[in-house]
Amino acid sequence: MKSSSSLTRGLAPLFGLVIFIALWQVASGFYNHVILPSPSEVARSVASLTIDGRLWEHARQSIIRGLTGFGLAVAAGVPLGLLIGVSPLLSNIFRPLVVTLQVVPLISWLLLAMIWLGFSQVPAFVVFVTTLPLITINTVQGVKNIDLQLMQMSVVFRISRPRVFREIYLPQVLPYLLAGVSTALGTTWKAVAMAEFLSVSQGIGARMALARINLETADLFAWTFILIGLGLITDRLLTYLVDKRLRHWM
Amino acid sequence: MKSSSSLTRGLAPLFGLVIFIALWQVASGFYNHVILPSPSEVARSVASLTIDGRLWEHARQSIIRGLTGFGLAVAAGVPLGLLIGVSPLLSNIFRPLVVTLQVVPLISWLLLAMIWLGFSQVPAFVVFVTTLPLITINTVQGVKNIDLQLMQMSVVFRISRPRVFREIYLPQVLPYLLAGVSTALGTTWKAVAMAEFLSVSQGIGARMALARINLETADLFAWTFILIGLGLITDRLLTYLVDKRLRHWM
Amino acid sequence: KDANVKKQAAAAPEKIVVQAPLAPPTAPLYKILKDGQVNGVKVELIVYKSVEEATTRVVKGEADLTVLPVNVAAKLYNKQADISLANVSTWGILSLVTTDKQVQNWQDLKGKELYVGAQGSTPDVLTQYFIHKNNIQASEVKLAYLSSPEIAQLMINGIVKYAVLPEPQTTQVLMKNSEAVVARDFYTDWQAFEGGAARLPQAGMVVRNEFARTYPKALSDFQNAYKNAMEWTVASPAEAAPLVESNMSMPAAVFVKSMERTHLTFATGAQAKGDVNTYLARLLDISPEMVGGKLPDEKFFLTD
Amino acid sequence: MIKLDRVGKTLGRTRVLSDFSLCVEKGKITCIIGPSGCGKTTLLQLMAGLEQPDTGRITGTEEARVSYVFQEPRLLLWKTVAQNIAFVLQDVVTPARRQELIKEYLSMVGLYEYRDSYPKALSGGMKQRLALCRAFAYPHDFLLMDEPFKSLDTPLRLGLVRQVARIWQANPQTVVLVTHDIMDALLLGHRVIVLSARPAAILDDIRIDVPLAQRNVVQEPLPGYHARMLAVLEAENKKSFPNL
Amino acid sequence: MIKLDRVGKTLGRTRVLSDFSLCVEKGKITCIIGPSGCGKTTLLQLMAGLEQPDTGRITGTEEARVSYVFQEPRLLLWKTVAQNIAFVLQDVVTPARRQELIKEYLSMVGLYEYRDSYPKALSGGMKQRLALCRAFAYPHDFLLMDEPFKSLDTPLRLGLVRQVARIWQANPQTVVLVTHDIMDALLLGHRVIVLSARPAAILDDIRIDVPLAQRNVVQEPLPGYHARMLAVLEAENKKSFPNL
Ligand SMILES: Nc1ncnc2c1ncn2[C@@H]1O[C@H](COP(=O)(O)OP(=O)(O)OP(=O)(O)O)[C@@H](O)[C@H]1O
Ligand SMILES: Nc1ncnc2c1ncn2[C@@H]1O[C@H](COP(=O)(O)OP(=O)(O)OP(=O)(O)O)[C@@H](O)[C@H]1O
Ligand SMILES: [Mg+2]
Ligand SMILES: [Mg+2]
Repeated sequence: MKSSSSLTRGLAPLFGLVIFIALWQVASGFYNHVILPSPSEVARSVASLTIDGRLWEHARQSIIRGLTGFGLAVAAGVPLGLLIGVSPLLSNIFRPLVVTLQVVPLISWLLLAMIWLGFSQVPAFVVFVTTLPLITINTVQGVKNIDLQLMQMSVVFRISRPRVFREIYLPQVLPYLLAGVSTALGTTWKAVAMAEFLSVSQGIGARMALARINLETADLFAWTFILIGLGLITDRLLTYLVDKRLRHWM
Repeated sequence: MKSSSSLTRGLAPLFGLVIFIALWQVASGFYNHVILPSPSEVARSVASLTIDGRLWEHARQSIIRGLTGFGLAVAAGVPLGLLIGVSPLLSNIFRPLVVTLQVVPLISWLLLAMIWLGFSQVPAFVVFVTTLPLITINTVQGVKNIDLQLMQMSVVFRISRPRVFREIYLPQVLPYLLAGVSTALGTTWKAVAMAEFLSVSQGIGARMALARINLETADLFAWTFILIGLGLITDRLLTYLVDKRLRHWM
Repeated sequence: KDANVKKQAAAAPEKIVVQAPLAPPTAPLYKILKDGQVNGVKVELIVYKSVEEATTRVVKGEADLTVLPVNVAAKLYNKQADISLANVSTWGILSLVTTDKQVQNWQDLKGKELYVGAQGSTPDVLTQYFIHKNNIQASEVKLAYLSSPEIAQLMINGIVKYAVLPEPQTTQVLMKNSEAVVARDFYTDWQAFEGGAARLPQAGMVVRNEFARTYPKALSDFQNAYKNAMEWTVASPAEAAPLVESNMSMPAAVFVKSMERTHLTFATGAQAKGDVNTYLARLLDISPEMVGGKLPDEKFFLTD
Repeated sequence: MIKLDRVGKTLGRTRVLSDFSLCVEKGKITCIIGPSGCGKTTLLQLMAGLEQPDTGRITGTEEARVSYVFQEPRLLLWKTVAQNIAFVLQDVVTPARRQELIKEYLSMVGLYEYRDSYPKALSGGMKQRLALCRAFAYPHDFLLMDEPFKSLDTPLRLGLVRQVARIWQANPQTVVLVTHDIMDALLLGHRVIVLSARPAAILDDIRIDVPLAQRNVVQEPLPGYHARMLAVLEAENKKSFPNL
Repeated sequence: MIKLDRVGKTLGRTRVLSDFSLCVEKGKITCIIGPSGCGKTTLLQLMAGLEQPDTGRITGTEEARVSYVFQEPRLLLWKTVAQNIAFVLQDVVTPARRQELIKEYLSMVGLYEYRDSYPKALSGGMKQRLALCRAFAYPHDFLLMDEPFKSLDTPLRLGLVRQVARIWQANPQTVVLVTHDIMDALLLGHRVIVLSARPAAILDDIRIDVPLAQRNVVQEPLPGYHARMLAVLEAENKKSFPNL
């Protein structure tokens, strides 16, 4: 299956893109450009953002905030997921916590986060609480599907607990974790934009808020496409790293 | 592990809850109740919402919207994930689409959803685009970890494609799917509240918006707890159903 | 003859669809709704939650009349929306609120952190205007942006000391934090800089031109009804309060109090023209995007 | 007739087959025996069409309906014993016939009373018998078996071997049987092919003309053949494991 | 001495052992042979402490360091051949000794040249040899083996059997060996226990006093014993499979 020629690989999404843009162009004819700007207006907006440096200035901040929150979520979510998966007692304590993180909407967090952490930390915090459950729950599910035969083997050969975690649990949880990381990474950019939208004056989300207030819909679309680009790049990067690291035994 | 007595199972989260409420009570002493209402104020608010029927009136709408979006996401996400997992060509076309759904923030959707769907559909739509990637990506990861030996077996015995999907793929994808469904279900309530917050006048999120404008923080907390309750109930329900249905072969 | 019949039938629309946010100028609309009809025509109210929700309906022609910030109306007009300004109702609902008794003037804000609702919105730009007019460098006051309800919450708890707030948040802050005072009223300060007669036109209603052309009678009936309802609301806020409490979930006491600082006066588009042009010209100086890049032309104002 | 013509096959970086040719006769049982890791499983996978040869050609497998006992049981853990058989029968026989076949073959391997159990409740040998049962129940022209009798005690093994012989006598099909047990090969093979270590080459090609029914089971079967095969295999083994 | 005292064990709804008693002698090789599904694996799991008896007691296993060849290879797919051995050695021997042991035992089972391959590139028999190698390399007082020689051709199997005998002679440990091959039992057992069908009962308990070194490999070993065991097993098998 891997052998499908790299030509069709490259062309397929391109083809979809062309159709999409054509449809969009047609649709934009029916509406005022405050509601639906045309592709060329958006392209012009992206270009001007890139040229005058605003793109990088704000994207940089969003990226830093996003990766901080995401990194912390992975660092906390994996051990938490392992613990919840292993111990029914801890599961009873922590699972409601995870669900809570997942269910409480942004606006409920906002005030508390601002008081506890201060303004500038809010986006990273929001990313953290949004992605932590994705990673944790996937890890839990991974642990639940650990091969019991290998666990027995480790017991017989008296492998220490930390090593069982590292060498038996983690590799088996990995495919699940990857699903979690993959969804979390996408969600990161959405969450950071949303949080910036509501709470700060720098970053992609903040610029989207400004564009919205000014009814500069083309700018809003431009920033949205920049987010999509960010999402696609990080998704590809992840896929690439995984393929490179894990090909030999999967 | 399943044998841990049902007494400790029940007590552990209760214990956590008591500690949490105590901490909260103490903390609420330090802040004005507009910022951090005390547990009793929130309890009173929940009680009054319940008694005068507003709780059920608005929760009902949120639940319907949430489950509609979630149901559609499962119905679309599972086949989509299977297709992406199976075919590298389709993966090239659809994966960017999934990432896009995942990365585009609420405010950008809002605009388009309002043009296409009208306001009342926005929450269900938002839930759909938010949860679809969670389900799809987990399904994709599940397909990637399908046992090739069983695939070979199906080829030899000439099992038809639809049956291979249903009887070989689905059961193996199931644990991954469950992780996706579990995260998606939690996210559903958050997304529906967020969308209602921004777009409609009925439902839990809309009431949160109102409570916020009127600085009724106790009400805001009350609705948040109602959401948490909703999240916990659906999470338990899912766990229960899964245990009941799948215990024998997992 | 045919055209005549059509015109006769068209004289009364089936209903009038009005869009408004959950804000003070909406209170009189609830009075109209309660009374039932405007000269035999049903009124349908859509409460919108975000400006783009409103603009979407305006552009798609799904609402006949829409309450909008005046600058947003101008912006839409400049972006080819087929609308005109029917009336202006809200004249200044912003105040500079502080819990710091030392701050009484704009000058006193130097070196402080001032919280303002959404970046790029009217409060933001007007604040920048006053800072500029008071000869303060932009760098001397640090502006922080957050939504008004959140600023109010933080202020009640003493975490935020200086803020620009609209009604009813100002009233809520004053009621819940005894330290808080109104340092500057935007309406008065505007008059101080723009001349005694100048008024600060913040929000009004736009009408769909198609609707105005087809049903001039219904429109003027509505304008009158709105004017009367507004005068009644201003004259007897205590009587209007229950309506507001049940429909807008705003506590009656807050509403009554906030009416003291809310300048609700009805003026038709034509009557408000001078004030609106001055206002938009100032905004244009500070931030051209706020009004759509240029001053709207004559046709923006609905002729009486 | 299945014909492998100068087949070459590399898995990963391992050259498993190189210029390998073999004709499998129609309606006969061909046994393949050879050192562990020499390429027997790879050979079956090629015949089943699960792998494609890198070089050379394989003919005669196009039309055939193949049944296969894999080296691992390859059961569906989410289906019961009976459902595992039903899974392969569903599209090829009527529901009534399916029930008959399930009952007949599950009884043959002694698993009928376990028909509603899930595979995780089976012992190693029971899983193996279930896999065997699935392959027999599935209607086929061509049967591939990779160590079908492993994990079974001697009398059961011999019993099943005799059963296979009987089934074949009733309906002579093309069978390829990979085994490590010389006895199995001698009891069932019309022809026994002894392979060398990797890359597999044919060391010995023994035709046994004694009818299956006449092969003696309790005593060592066909003493001359047995000694001959053992000698070939031992010599080959010495090369790889000089110290054992 | 490991002592099972009136042990009862139910798995799922299956009564596998009922009032089962057995003493395994220290420093001897005890072979267990019996019909498929009778409870041999369950017995080993109980001795290894992986399952607890429902009734009765098991003593003598508390202190022992156990090594176990499971019925399935149970390899870590994400580790290479050498790493799979290193995995169990890491905390018990020095790194230098670890390398020695890995080399020694991998060479013994003929996998040293595959030390950097991942398990998915091994054939069935090679996986089995790796599992065997892991159990041997791990320092132990007590070795449990569940069909360790399956999927191996006869000469290799006999070679490894001889190797086990040599290792035991150099360092006599307590060994319990479950096998389906009477030959294995006769070549290695100081005592052979023949079990009945489920629930397992001891049908025959044979002590073989011939020293391991003197047991003949190429010819059928110990003819008298072989016939005796085969007869017991066949009688037992007839009960479960009257038609075979
Ligand atoms: N998890 C389980 N749940 C229910 N029954 C089980 C389970 N595991 C094993 N059994 C049953 O216990 C019995 C003994 O199983 P065991 O694996 O000990 O047999 P065995 O003697 O090792 O057989 P074999 O030689 O085929 O490996 C079998 O009948 C099997 O069906
Ligand atoms: N996926 C793979 N990648 C690389 N090498 C492989 C792969 N599969 C098998 N091999 C190698 O191919 C050779 C032959 O394997 P095969 O499974 O055909 O052996 P076999 O004769 O069936 O052995 P056994 O009797 O032990 O099952 C082995 O040396 C093995 O290492
Ligand atoms: Mg093989
Ligand atoms: Mg067993």
